[in-house]
Amino acid sequence: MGGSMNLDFTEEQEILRRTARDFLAKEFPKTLVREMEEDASGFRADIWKKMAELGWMGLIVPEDYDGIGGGFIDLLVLLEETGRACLVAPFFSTTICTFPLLDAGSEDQKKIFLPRIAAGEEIFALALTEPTASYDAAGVTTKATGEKKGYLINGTKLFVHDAQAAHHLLCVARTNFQSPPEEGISLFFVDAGSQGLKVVSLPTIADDKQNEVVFDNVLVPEGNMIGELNGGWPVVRRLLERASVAKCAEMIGGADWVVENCIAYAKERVQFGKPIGSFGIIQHYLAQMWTELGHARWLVYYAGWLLDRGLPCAREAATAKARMSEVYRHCTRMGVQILGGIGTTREHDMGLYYRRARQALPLFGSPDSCREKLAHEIGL
Amino acid sequence: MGGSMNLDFTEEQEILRRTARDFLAKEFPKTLVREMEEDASGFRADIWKKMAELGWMGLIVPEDYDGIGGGFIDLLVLLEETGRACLVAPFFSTTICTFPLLDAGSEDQKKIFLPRIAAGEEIFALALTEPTASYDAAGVTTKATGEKKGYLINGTKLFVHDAQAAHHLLCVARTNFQSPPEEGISLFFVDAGSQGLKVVSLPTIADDKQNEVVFDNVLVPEGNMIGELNGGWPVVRRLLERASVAKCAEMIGGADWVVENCIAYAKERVQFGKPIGSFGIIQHYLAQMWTELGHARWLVYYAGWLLDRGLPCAREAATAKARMSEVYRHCTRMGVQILGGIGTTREHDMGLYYRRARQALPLFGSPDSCREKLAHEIGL
Amino acid sequence: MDFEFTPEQEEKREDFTAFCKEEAKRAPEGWIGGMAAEETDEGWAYHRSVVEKVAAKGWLCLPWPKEYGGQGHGPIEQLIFSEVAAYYRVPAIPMHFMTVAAGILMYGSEEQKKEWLPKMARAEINWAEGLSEPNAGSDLAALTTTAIADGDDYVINGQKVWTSGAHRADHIFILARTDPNLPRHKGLTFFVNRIGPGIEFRPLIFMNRSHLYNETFIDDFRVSKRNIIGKLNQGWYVMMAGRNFARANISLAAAGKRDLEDLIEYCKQTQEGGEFLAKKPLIRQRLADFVIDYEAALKFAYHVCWLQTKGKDVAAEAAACGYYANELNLRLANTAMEIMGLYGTLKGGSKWAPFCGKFQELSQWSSGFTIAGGTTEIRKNVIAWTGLGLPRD
Amino acid sequence: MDFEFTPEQEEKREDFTAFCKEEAKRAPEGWIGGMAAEETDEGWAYHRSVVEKVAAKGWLCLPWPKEYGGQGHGPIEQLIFSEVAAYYRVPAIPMHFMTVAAGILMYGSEEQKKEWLPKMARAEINWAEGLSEPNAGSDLAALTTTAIADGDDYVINGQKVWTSGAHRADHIFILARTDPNLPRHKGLTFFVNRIGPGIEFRPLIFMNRSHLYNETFIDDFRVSKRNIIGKLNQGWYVMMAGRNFARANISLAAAGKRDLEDLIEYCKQTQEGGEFLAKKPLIRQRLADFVIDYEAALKFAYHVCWLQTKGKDVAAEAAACGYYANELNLRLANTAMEIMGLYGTLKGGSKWAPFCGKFQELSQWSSGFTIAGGTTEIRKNVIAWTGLGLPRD
Repeated sequence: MGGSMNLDFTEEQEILRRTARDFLAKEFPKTLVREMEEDASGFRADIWKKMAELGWMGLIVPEDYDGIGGGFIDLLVLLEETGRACLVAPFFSTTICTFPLLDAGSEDQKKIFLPRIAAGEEIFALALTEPTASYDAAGVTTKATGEKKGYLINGTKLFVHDAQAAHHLLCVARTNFQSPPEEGISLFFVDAGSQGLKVVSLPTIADDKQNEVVFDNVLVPEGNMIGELNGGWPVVRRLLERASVAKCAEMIGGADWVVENCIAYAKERVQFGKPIGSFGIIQHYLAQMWTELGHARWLVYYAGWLLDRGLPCAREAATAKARMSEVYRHCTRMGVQILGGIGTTREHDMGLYYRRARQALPLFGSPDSCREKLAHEIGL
Repeated sequence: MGGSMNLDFTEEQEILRRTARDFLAKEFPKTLVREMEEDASGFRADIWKKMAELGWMGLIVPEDYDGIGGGFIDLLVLLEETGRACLVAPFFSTTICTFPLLDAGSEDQKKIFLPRIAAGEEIFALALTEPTASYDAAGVTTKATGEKKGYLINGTKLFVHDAQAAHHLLCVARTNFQSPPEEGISLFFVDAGSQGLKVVSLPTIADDKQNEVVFDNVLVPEGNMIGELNGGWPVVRRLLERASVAKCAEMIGGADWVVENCIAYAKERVQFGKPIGSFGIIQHYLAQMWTELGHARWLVYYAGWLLDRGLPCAREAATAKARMSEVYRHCTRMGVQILGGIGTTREHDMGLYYRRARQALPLFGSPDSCREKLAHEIGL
Repeated sequence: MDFEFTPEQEEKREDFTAFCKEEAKRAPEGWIGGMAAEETDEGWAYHRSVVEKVAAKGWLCLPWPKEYGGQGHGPIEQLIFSEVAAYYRVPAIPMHFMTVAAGILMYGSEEQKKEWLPKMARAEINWAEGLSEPNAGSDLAALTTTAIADGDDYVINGQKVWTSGAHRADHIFILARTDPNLPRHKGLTFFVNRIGPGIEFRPLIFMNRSHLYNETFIDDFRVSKRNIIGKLNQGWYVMMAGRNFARANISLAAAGKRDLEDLIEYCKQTQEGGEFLAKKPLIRQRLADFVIDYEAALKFAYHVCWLQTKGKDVAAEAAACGYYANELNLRLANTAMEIMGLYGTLKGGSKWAPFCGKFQELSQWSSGFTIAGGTTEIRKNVIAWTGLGLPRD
Repeated sequence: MDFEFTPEQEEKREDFTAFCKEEAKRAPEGWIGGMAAEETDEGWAYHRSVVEKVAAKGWLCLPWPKEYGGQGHGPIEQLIFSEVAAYYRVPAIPMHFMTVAAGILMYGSEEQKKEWLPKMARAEINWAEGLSEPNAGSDLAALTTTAIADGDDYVINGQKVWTSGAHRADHIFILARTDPNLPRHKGLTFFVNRIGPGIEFRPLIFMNRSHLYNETFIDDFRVSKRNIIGKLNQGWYVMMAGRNFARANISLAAAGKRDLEDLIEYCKQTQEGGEFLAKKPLIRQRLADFVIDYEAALKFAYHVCWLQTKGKDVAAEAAACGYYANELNLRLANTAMEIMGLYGTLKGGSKWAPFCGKFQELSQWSSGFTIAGGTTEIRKNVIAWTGLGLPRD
């Protein structure tokens, strides 16, 4: 078909970005971020509703299901803004759970859930990781056993974001222990009110509403399976690729905020009779942050473009996540250093980013595991 | 017995240092270093003779064998100065080959060789490493097979420093292939004029006179074995510990030169109307080099002190070599950067150190292998 | 050159170790070290109870002259005590103790030494620090808090910030401008006083929700002239005496070494994908590299202390010691979090959090320690100017 | 956003690739890339033979207007050509070509464009660079070489340094001071001329014994006023136009990527202790990290070029592109040496030297490339001032 190289965002994407930035500046100021960090629900219904009205939860939902029908790059644009704003909401969770529905959901399931997701009436949480703390199929030991009435799920999920606010959990469970793990996993949506389901919050450095979720003989009807029996892992793998690139977009947004605010601070803050931004050391710190972020950014956009096109992206997603995680961590570390004491306090916003950068690093693949995946992909 | 903490060098050591520095400044200026880099022999007989007269080759030889009877710290002091001067001579090679003679040589061997070494009449080269390029016993595949008249040695040694100038090679050979390698290795001194011995020079980044040495049915008399049959490896291991710490001392000397000369240059070189040493960036580069070197130095001295006392030092030698190698590499890299273009030329001395730092890094244990050894030593 | 301690020093180390091991057992759950002392009542009570015992043993002031309550030992003994206490995370030395003591010992009058030092030796004083201001951080000499003579007193007005531990303190030291017409460093004076009317604190909450720092508002706070340490307008040098001493603090490296040992233990006991972390080559390399770093930091601290015993000026070495260890501790905390993966970001309060979430707390604290008491950048400047003789511009 | 090239661009890439693959086969033994072209007669002959073919194909000047010998393509096509040639280590673009061409295209008169560009497009000129001086390196505007008007000529006197490739050159461009009374940047003029009487070169041997650089002594060298590019005293901007262009050079990253691929191949084929290097977790991590870095560097170069196609000022981006790739290449060379262990330090000329000793040569060359044409430090300054708007002091 042949392309036509263009490294700009579209006009529509720029509008999406401006709208999102304005909305978040108005509706989700940092005072509210701090408030929500202390709030166990992780969720503000009024703002959630407005986000739905803006079409955010429906952004990647096809128009046939009352969505916007946007692409993956559109999503990246939006996530840059939520990352920049430190949005506290089950938006990321719900969005990444939308992918399996799109990829593997039955027409019935799509008809039920997608319009409700788009309307902001359905919050989803991904119940994938376990005490094994890994994103491999082998790390999934929660089992779902077939019974007359459906499946009985038993096991403990850990690090489950937004389970406390979710209407449904997307549970990844082992349905066949004889086969290799990649061929014995199935997906279920589980009503959050199910009997036997226990949600215990896990406090984290980013106050990002993680939970331990215990499945104790939780019964789910057969119709709650998404995709084929034992065919769940390829769906999860694609979800993870997209989640890792999506997480990178949040990090870009955060890192942009950090670099911009450090530059502004360096121009204003006077020590030794000059703005600190006139000192060579500070200039070089900032030049390096800007350069590293500028480089990492294109790894993310490239991976996002591949996903947008539906092209294979395992290598590029690992590339982006490994690098962006480290760049964000470094940017926030230097961000605090440039600001000095004030940057270490809860009174300044820098700490919000410092903590989030450390939280984002292991999510959907640590830098080490991403590099190992990349090494594998290039035949090492 | 109880010590009495003292982190100074002794008066005698300070005299040794000053004498060595003066001697090398006079007798071994950088013009001669350059000349010797082009000289295939790696050896200037007149200067070698004066070094012997100063007692350098006899420094660690006991007084009973016409030596000075110095300790390991004395040797470190001297090696700092040879490292600072970029001395080209088979001094390091001969010195490290002296240790096995001291440790495991028979009284006859000591009587023959040690006085000659001390007098500068014997040059030794260590023929240990092979195309396996490792410092492990398993890396030794050269074999010595017992015959009526002695041992027949066959194999290829690689990276043999100063073989081109040596009177004798200290050859590490496998004498038992049934046992684990550590229990099947013996040491031989081999006359450099032996039939079947071929020495081919290997050009290196540091022009440091390495060679490939091929043993093709080289016959050595039985009396040339140093220590017990199959008991050679523990002797080599102790040699390697001392060699690695000794190499660190050379690196300290080189790094000291680099830092001092960069500071001096930064005070003199004017750009943008100021000495470049008044720019924050250059100040921080230098402060970091100075700090890193200041820290690494004490790892080396501590390891040297343990060796001086005859205490176990496997962990500390690995610690010192891993860190000092990297600090020297970094110091020379920044040294060139601070000097700018002139530092990259053969007209300036900085390049001598830049190249030597890269050469020293893998010798007697790369940083990676040293860290792995350390990990093993601390029970990981 | 001799790295071995004297038999007396070894004996002291054994005493210190036995004491600290015992005291460490009494630490509140999730105790992560001295920075937590001021935060909770429980932590503060623990701190005070330890300090009182330490004072009773005379270990707060090992190298002071006996006439001021000291033991007449050398700086090495003091260093050993700091090392052992920090290693066992026992909050054995009150905050700012070393800073104020150094200032008084070097610049105080005989009368002041007799007044303040014995009380400090008995751990009767909890100091708050009144140095930095909102517009005088790295550039401390820009401070604008004023002290104006009024009869036998000075009346102090201004605002301080980063007043660590103030909410637990009973005394404060304040650097204030007493002569605005002199060059910046030359017009400052060092005051000590009991906290009283005219001093108000407002909490300045750290990013991890801890309350260590405060803002301090000073409004007509009266201090007697007797409480000026050193001469009038000599305050900068009094302050630097203390700061230089504090910068050589071995406790940074000793505490970090203990944290590293915890991490090593974790790696030995934790499996990932069926293999112990400690057997993974990548992790072995990282841990070994940290072992090297802490070994270097501790050895260097002894080197600095050795130079001090010889009366050398160690401003540059102390700066190097401090920034190296602070940067190291920050790297350790971040690497530990990374090794622990998803578990690494959990905070205490969950049964799933390794070490009660210590390392993520440290990753936050340490980001402040490369700033507090002299940023890494300022310390490198000190090295460049003082140690290497590079021009100040 | 679309990362796919147009079908025409893809076709061009295929053409370039086919050509470069073929030319690469003719490289002298141990060829390590463009920096070796000037060193030996053999290398120079190879370089010239390639360049002539490239010129014949019109690929030296893809984006120039057709009237000056160009092809009327966009900067992207030019970038693709640079990338492919560098990746295959084919010395396809004469040294300083881009710099001079950019200066003439942006600042030359119509007459000058017609005089110089077609000759350059035909590869008839080998340039020497007359910019830096012994006391004007990073601070280029401090240069003291003078040009004084004399009839229709200027007479130039002074000394230049780092005159790369001068011993192979037939022409030189010189930045000289034409008005000592104007501010430093404002009194400089950019001259181009055939090398002739009054110019003498002295070799300045690189640390690895290569002869690339020279010192240049200029003694009453006469240049016609016609050979001033741009206006009198506008030379700084003419020079910067070229430098900025050169700084965005993708060839750094493309060449490094190829070197990385060689290293990867080495690790796949080399065993250590019975295990292939490529299977060792530590080495896998290092190689993967470099793969990421080169991917980022190449993508960023396209980003810079894309901005250029839109007419944006890319001084800061180009500086970032350049320092990032140069630092990366240096790290790669040092890491490669480290991975190769004892073999890594061997120079070419021994059968035992992997890649004819390429990586140790690169570790030396690269230490110069973080300096030449703008040090890493100057480039970061450019970013800070131009890109981030930070004050110049």
